[in-house]
Amino acid sequence: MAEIEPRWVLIVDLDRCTGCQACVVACQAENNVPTVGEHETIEGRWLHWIHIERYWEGEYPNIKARFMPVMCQQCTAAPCEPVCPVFATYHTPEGLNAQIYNRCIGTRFCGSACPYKTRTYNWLRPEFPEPLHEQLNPDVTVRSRGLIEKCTFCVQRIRRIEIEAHAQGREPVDGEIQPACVQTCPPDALVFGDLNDPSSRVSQLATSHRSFKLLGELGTDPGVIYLKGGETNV
Amino acid sequence: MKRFWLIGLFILVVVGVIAGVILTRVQVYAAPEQPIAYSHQVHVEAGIQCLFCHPSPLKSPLAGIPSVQKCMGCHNVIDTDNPEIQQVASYYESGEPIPWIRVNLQPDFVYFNHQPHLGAGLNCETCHGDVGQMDVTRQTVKMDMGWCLDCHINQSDEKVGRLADCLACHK
Amino acid sequence: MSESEVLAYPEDSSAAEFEDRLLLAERTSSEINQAVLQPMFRTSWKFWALVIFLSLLVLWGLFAWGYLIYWGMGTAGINRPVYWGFFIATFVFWVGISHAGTMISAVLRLLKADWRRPITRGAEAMTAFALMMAGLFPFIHLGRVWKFYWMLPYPNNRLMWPNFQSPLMWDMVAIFTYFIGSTLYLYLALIPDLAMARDHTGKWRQKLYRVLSLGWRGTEAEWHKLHRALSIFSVAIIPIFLSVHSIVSWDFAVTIQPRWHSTIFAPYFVVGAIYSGLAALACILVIVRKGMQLQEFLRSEHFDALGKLVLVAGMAWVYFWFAGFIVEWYGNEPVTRELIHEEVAGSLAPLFYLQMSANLIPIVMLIFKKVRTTPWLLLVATLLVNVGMFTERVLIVVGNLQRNFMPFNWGEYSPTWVEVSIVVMTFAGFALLYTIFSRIFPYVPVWEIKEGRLRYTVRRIGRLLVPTAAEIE
Amino acid sequence: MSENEISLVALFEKSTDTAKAIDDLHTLGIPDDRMVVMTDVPYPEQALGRTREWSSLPYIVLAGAIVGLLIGLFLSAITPHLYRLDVGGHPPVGFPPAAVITFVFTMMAIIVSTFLGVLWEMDFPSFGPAPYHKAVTDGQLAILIEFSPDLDDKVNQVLKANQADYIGEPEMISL
Repeated sequence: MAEIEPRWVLIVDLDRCTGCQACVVACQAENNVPTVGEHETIEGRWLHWIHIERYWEGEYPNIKARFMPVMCQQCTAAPCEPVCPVFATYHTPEGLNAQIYNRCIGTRFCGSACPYKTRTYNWLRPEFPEPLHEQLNPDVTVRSRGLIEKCTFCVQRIRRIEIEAHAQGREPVDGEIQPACVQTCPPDALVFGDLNDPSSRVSQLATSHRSFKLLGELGTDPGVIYLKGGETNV
Repeated sequence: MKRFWLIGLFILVVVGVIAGVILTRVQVYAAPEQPIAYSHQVHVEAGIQCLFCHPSPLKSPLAGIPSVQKCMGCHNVIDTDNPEIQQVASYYESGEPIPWIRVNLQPDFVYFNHQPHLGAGLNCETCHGDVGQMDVTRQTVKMDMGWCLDCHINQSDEKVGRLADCLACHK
Repeated sequence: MSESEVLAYPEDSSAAEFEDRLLLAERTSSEINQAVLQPMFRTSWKFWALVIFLSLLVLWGLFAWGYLIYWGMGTAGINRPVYWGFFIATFVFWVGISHAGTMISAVLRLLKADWRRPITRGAEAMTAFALMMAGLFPFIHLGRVWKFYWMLPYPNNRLMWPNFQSPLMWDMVAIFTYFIGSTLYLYLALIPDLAMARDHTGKWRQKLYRVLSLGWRGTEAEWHKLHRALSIFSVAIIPIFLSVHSIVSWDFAVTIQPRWHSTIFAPYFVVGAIYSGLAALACILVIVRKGMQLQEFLRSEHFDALGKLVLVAGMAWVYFWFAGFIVEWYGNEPVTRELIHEEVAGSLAPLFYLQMSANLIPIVMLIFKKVRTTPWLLLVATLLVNVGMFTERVLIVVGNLQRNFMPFNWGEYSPTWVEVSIVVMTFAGFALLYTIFSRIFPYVPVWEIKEGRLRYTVRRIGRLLVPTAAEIE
Repeated sequence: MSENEISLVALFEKSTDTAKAIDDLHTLGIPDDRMVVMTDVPYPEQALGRTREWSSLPYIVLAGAIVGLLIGLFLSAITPHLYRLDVGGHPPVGFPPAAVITFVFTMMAIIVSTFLGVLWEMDFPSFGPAPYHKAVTDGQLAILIEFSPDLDDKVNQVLKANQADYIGEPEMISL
């Protein structure tokens, strides 16, 4: 184990994001996220751990689409954590905002408290239609109805790499740990790493003049850092 | 004394709590009925190591259940008259796996990995008991969260943060 | 019948007026007993029809709850971002209703206000039953209700205790405390009346009263201790009742959701609770008085005094509402602006104007003594208040969740049949419990009325006969 | 109640008569602890000529409050330390939540201890047979007296002189 606990952060480069939704699909596959169907989606009950928010800028015909992938921001001062009556969500030593599914009793208080509204809830019994049930990830809990789920930064991948590296007597190197979304992102808009390691790629990107934090004025100190610069995404 | 009822109520509450605690502690460790009367004792006494049949705990989350082929590797020649062995052979011929009943099962929401546990110096008996003495395998400990935490929480300060963390087992 | 219906004071006679206020000066003790006991035995077919109707509503609601548990929260109308809907709004409403019971009973007992006497029992029972209904909702709205025991603090092998930083934990503890407090308070004051009922009934009733009255004989020592206990209760329950609704408001105020995150929420909720609770009490008293023919106990001066309290609470509610609103309006932050716009001119406008009119019209109505002393007018006014306060709770919970910092996540909410059935179930359940209670337990606190009678004499001051109270409590 | 003592119950209409009768009985040498007055209304203390009873209820309540305070403190401030869950560097206990929980538990204990305390004080529930008269809840004031047989005539005299409606053996009623 490292002497200093890592602080996992995800860099989202909005200037590179094309809104292709590959990360959404990768996340769905990696984390056993159920699909809810058309009707429930219209009701506002879709279960994506990442959603690509699309905002329009300007007036027709000079109109631009802006894409912003929003996942759980893994806040350091998370509004969702203290309100959970059973510690189903809490802060881990490595800066993750953990969600323990089997501890969750479904008060949905965290969902109401989250300013980013990135927490999703299993409204009905999750179903995995025919071929999908064959591809469930054994490392990730299959959630039942009535509990909150959200982005975990693919903690099962972090742990697996750590255990393997540990067995080989070394520390994980920068870039070795990749959540499913980071691994999939075609334009390399997502970068994952340890902010407490000054030489890591995320540490360098985080100091960029383009970096900002979503709703930074709320003081939640998120673990997701966005980069946004000039005019792109035409 | 008419105040008896108060004392009676108090005793009832105390007895109730104690009975509840005992009932939750008492666990029936019944061995499940297996499709084939397999004896760990016979095999261990014949000198077979755990890792011969369960090969992968050192390098993967699961220890592994031996395939029917592996059984037949020996039982092609050993004790072929035994009706139980003939049953194994019939599974082999039909190409079906033996539907063993899993004894040490963790629920879906628990992530358990053999590798770091063996890497930390534990051996099989620590958790599974002396399987070599069992004719029919059964659990020797109630593998619940309290039992896991008993070990995980009594670690050195730099380790306990990670090991007693919920995310160590629940993901 | 028609005379008592109008509840008018007999014409220009000060003597008749004080006789009215002397709390049955001409009646003997045993006549009072019978006047209270007789309505309990008179059950017409209408009563049983009501009980059956309410039971059917409750059974239907229980079915809806089972359906909700079996299929999941998705059968309700809540969604993302409106994680909380009708369930929480009704929860807040019921907790609010429960507040008037102690308000009337404890505060007025401490202040030695005599007009409280005939209505204390009805108020305390209302508190207890409203809390029972409120207490259901935290369970109803849990996604996995079968795991609710994880919120209870007890040693366990998971080595996990509940999170006492969570307002839901405070909520659970506070509501449980308030429920225990109000039930024991109700019961303690009921003991002498149960003994009275024991002495004057037979069959199963006598057996029941015998057990419940715990062997009360009315000795001096017993009275002395009962008085002592009731005054301790009255003092202790007031901070509890203030804290309960404050804590309920903190469920909302501790989040950083705009318009919820407000320092005025706690007193605003408490005042709103008193407003709706007193109105509900007045409303219930009018109905019970009609149903049980208790005209001689629940009289115009009680409704008059209660109406004044509702009026004062209503004006306080307006003040607190405005104090919260003007700051948010002036602050003009983007999300708050959107929320306010949504309320006053957006999709929530019908609800908002319903809330405002249903809360403000009764205030205007209750200014007039004629309204306060005419049962049906009072019933209209107080029912309006409750419609208004229910709508207010829906607006607070649902209205503020529909909009948030991230416009991509804005949503709409509308309840489904499951939510409506369960909400109706609690209203029917409350009415059912209250109806049955009024036929099993003396609805009018007999000993308190008799105690009140001890206090009064008539003195002549100049041309007038004036009732004078002695300090005996 | 010893065997050779007589016990009587007398019913009165008016509180003034009752008070007078009690005074007269005092002069006969019957002390307060041999008399029980039963009413259907709480009369003010000393209205019937008797001294105030000492009550330990406030102390029971105080003890209850302290126990509640300690339980509240234990749950809100001590258990998070005993069962430490590392919450990423955040403190396990915050003052405001601990204050809320402690306050509520204190109040709960006050309420419960008042209730249990008053039942304890009254020696409730006592369902066994006890001397009682049902006219009490109909507004009669009853005095229950125990005295030695040699006072029999005088006691009857005193009671009659004070307009007792009824004088007789107390009925043992299982309440």
